[in-house]
Amino acid sequence: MVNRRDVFKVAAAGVLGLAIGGVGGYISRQGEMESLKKEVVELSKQLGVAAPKLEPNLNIYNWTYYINRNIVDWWAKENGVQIVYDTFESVDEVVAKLQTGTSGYDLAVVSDSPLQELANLGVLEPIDLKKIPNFKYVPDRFKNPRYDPGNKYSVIYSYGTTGLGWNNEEVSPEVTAWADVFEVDRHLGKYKGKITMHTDSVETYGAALIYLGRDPNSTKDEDLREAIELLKKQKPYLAGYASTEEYMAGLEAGRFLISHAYNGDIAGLMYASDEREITISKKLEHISYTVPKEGALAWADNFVIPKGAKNIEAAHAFINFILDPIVSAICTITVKYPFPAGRDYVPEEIRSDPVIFTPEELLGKLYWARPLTPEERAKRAEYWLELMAA
Amino acid sequence: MGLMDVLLKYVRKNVSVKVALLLTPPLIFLAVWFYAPFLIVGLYSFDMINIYREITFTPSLVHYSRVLSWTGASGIFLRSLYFAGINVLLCLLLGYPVAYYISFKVKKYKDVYIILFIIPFWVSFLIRTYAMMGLLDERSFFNTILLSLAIIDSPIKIMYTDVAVILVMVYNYLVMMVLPLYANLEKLDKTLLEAASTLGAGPVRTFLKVTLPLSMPGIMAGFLLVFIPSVGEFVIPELVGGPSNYMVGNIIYEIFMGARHWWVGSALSMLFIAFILSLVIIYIRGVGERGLAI
Amino acid sequence: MKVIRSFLKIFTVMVFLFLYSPIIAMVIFSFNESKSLAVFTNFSLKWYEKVIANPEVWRALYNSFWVGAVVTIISLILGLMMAMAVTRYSFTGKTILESFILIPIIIPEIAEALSLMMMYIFLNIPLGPVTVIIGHIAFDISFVTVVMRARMVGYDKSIEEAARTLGANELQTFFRITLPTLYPAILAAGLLAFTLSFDDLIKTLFTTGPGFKTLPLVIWSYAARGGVSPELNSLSSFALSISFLFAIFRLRAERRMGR
Amino acid sequence: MSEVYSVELENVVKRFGSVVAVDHVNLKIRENEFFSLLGPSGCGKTTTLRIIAGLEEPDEGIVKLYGKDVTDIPTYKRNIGMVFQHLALFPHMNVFENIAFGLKMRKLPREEIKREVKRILEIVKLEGLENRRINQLSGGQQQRVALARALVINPEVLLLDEPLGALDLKIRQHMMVELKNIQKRVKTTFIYVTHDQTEAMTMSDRIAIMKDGRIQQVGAPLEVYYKPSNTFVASFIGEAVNLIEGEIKENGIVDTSLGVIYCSEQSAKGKVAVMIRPENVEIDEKIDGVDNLFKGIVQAAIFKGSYIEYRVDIQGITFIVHKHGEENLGKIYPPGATVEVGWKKNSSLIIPVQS
Repeated sequence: MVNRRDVFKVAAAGVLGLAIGGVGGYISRQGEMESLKKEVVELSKQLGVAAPKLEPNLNIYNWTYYINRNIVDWWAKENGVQIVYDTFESVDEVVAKLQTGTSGYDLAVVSDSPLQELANLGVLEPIDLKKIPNFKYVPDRFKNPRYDPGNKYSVIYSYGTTGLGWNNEEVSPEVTAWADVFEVDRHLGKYKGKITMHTDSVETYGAALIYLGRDPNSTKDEDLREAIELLKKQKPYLAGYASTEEYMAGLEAGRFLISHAYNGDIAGLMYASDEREITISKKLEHISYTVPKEGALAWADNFVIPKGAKNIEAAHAFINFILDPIVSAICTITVKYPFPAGRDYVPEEIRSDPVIFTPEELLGKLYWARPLTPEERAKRAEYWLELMAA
Repeated sequence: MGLMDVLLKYVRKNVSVKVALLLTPPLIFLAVWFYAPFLIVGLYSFDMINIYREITFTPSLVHYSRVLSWTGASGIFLRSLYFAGINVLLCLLLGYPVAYYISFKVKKYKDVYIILFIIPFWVSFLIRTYAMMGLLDERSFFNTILLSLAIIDSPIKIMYTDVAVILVMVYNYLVMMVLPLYANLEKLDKTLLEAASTLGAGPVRTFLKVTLPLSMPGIMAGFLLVFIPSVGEFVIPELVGGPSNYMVGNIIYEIFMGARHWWVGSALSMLFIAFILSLVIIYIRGVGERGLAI
Repeated sequence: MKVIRSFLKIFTVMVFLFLYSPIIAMVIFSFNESKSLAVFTNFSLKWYEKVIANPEVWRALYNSFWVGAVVTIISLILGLMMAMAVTRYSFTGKTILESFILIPIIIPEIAEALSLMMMYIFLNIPLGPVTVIIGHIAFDISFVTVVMRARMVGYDKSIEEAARTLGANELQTFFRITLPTLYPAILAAGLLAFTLSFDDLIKTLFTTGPGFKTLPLVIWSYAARGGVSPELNSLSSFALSISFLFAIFRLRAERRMGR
Repeated sequence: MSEVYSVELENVVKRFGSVVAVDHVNLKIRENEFFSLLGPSGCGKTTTLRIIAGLEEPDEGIVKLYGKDVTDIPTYKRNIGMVFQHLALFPHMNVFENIAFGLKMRKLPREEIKREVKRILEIVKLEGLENRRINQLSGGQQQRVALARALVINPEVLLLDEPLGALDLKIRQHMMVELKNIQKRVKTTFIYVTHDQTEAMTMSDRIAIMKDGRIQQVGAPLEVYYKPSNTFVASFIGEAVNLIEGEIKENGIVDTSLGVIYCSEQSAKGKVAVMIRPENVEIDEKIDGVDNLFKGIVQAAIFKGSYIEYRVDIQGITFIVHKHGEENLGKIYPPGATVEVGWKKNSSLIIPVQS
């Protein structure tokens, strides 16, 4: 499956990457890496020669803390590419920029439903899979996805779920369902002022609609009305609507006890995550993550090449690089979100942690967000703002 | 006489040509990069641009009627007015005594007082806001001190509340109230006050009957300078408020960037601008053109 | 009377305290060794070292400076033309024109920034430093015009005529007489234009392109993302010292102008 | 060859909107003449001056400098100097730089500029002030700088637009003498605009009196004083004047509402006015040896320093009489006193009524 050369190549990336960033955060597997180091240094020289000539620049737009930056720096240096690496904190930001068709980015990471929206607007460049030989390492489950048949515009980046992260020392009984955060006589009342819902309305709508047994993508007035009434009743008991940065800090400090969160963020708390340091051993034992039993929204992030990209060759080369199993593995153990191509190369405890690698049988049962029309989004926004104003 | 001379002579002779030459470049710039964008907003708001950014000639008022019939929007709109109103009031309550004190009671080093007052406003708006976030944070030393002095028994949560938004607004806009007030009080003929007291008015009566009415222009200028920008505030509620403390600026942003419904967003934007402009027009009608000479 | 006076004095002191304490606290805690925002443990420059070692900060600072400089020069030229037209000549539609100049100052910046962004998108203009600069100029012109107009009232046009009687042509008159005598107005307007551009967040946020960040954008992304942190304390204190340098420069310049 | 004129205006017209500021003005100003344009404010004198300078372009007519048509030549190419009403000194330059400006524009070598500035500073008596800033100078000193700046370029014509208006009386009187002296030294045509007849009378070789954009009279000071060409000039020049309208009865005899007035002989017809300067009128209880004699009642007697001004009511007309002479000051006719007022016939001048 994976040849030796690839392994060395990637290990080189990892080791050199660590050398750039310092090895302070590297905790386990140190021996393995050390032993490879000598050969790796040799090989890395060849790598530089062997690499095809790429355009001098690459502008990347990705979520914050969502890759191993050392590896990116190393690749850039190795290929003589100047990388501009910009980050965003919400879907809105990336879609707003990409829908212009003149964003100036050569590569971006976009979730499944906005991806369809962008593809429909015609602001994405087609992906040439021939230029991404490492695509073969992507498990079949993540090829030819429902939201992008034939991988015309996208290649899988990472995936996960939006559920509940919670403090298992303070909260009891354990969190199992949306009902826990929507019903006052359960955790909602008990932990008043210590619970947060997600700032992204798609996620919070989804949670409310799933709890109500409705389609989480519904845009029917009666569904939205009911969801908003539910959320309005919930609101006085909440600490607020929190974004990644807020709930991660709040859960860690104990200010929040239950937060509506992405699995990878919670995994990042459990193991600690960074964008330069690799850590594997557990850090916070008292944080747990649950996919509520009623079901939850699942999502997949994908590489896309925006329209107007000037450095398409380099973009493909970069995708290919990240899809290298060991690079994917390094990214996975860095940010604690799963990179499918690297599954076989991550340490066992991470591979088998359901918080990071959502079990496949579970993924099949979850809900996926559907792309909405502007009309539908506006309708949802109107109800949502009513909640905000309440 | 060369062509250049003829041209120069023509320009020299015609004032209108001179004016045109001076005005054309800045006006073209403003027209293209300030007014034309609002034309596009207008087109969107009347549903005259479709999703593929093509202009269609079928104007419609659907987006306006949608915004106007939308209770969520009107709620947030009212909240913005309320926040801005409270902000003006607090700025006046905090600012008037300060301006009055410096203008009337300080004899020496008035300039020093005023410069001391202005120094915090030299710091950029964003940093000032951030500095306030440091105080409002639950983890701040401010809370610690209050806790250790047993004034409170649990940390005050101000961050991400209406109070935080208003406090930070007052912090940022106070200068806009104090400076026009101070300028006004300084110009006020102080012999009038002496005249009032010779006529038997006590300090309170003098203040209410003479000083206050005479300082109305300053108050009005301060009102405009504080109210207008604070209604349209976006950064402060975004940083120190949560979604529950949204103001108009934030819902415009939300509709544009979140719902990506440029049509409704444009209608909202146009209505908001119309509101602000009518406010200014009413102000000018009431106070006169001088009111804008800042 | 005494009571009123001491009440006012205490009140004023309290207001000054309100104004200064957040900034002073921010600066103090930027030197705190621990990450705590509540207790000052030990004096340390480590957060500053972090900020100074961050190339993003330096690049942003550099960007802010050159954008500010370009914006200032262009807005000064355009604003000066406008101010000269309205202060020197009377023409039909002048009142309307003057209100058109004021509108960019009045309209909420978020509405203005979004509209400009929409236009860039509508016309397929790629976002980047140029679009940021255009956006800044679009509102700076108005501020420059207003400041210049205020300072040009009472400007004695006859000194230009004097220059012409002495043999200076239009260009010589402009560069040797008009510009130098307007120097205080130009300085005041220029400093305002630069400050507005240097501090601008909203317009920049919506009109910037890949990798192009100004200092406020960096501060904003940290503040919006993580709230209060010692790194941001030191970055803000660092930015604050730059603002102060400007302000002092400005004050000295105005002092010198103020006869 | 005819006489050389430094400035000629031929049928010059300038309109500002519907207002005619300069109305068909013809002027011939001689070389090295001190020429004044005198008139009330708004009479068009400043506009006329600005047309000569080229700061305003005439709508009609021709401007000539030393016989050369300069109507289409811009200001900076006409070799003229101008002193402005508010002086218009360059505030950002010191005395030397102000004066040297015109020389620099003429691209003179640095040494020559220095020499020229020094020379002119001597003439205006400002030696040693080269490095002073403008706001460090007194009003009179600023005046001299403005003059020096305009003179240093050796202009063909020096134009002065009410330059003394801002000065107080003492300095003004002093500057008047000074100006005249300077003019004699530099030997240049001075064209001086003023509304102050004293200034015009004191300094000028000739005066043009303007009203409503038209030239009313051009002449030497004595000429315009004693031989005004119309009632406007008569009443504008001098402290006060008695003008009595009437009709020519026969040569030298005018029938007025006071009765017949005998005048110096002059051929005119129809409606005229008779001008009598107040200082040429005698006032006493009894007067002999005059051609015109009227009885009147003193309305007011105003002590004016060197003379007494009487206002005498003669048949409902107020007649002004100036009585000079120390010996008379002791004897003042109080209001209500009946007096005789009289003058010789060559003191009453027939002038046409101004239309």
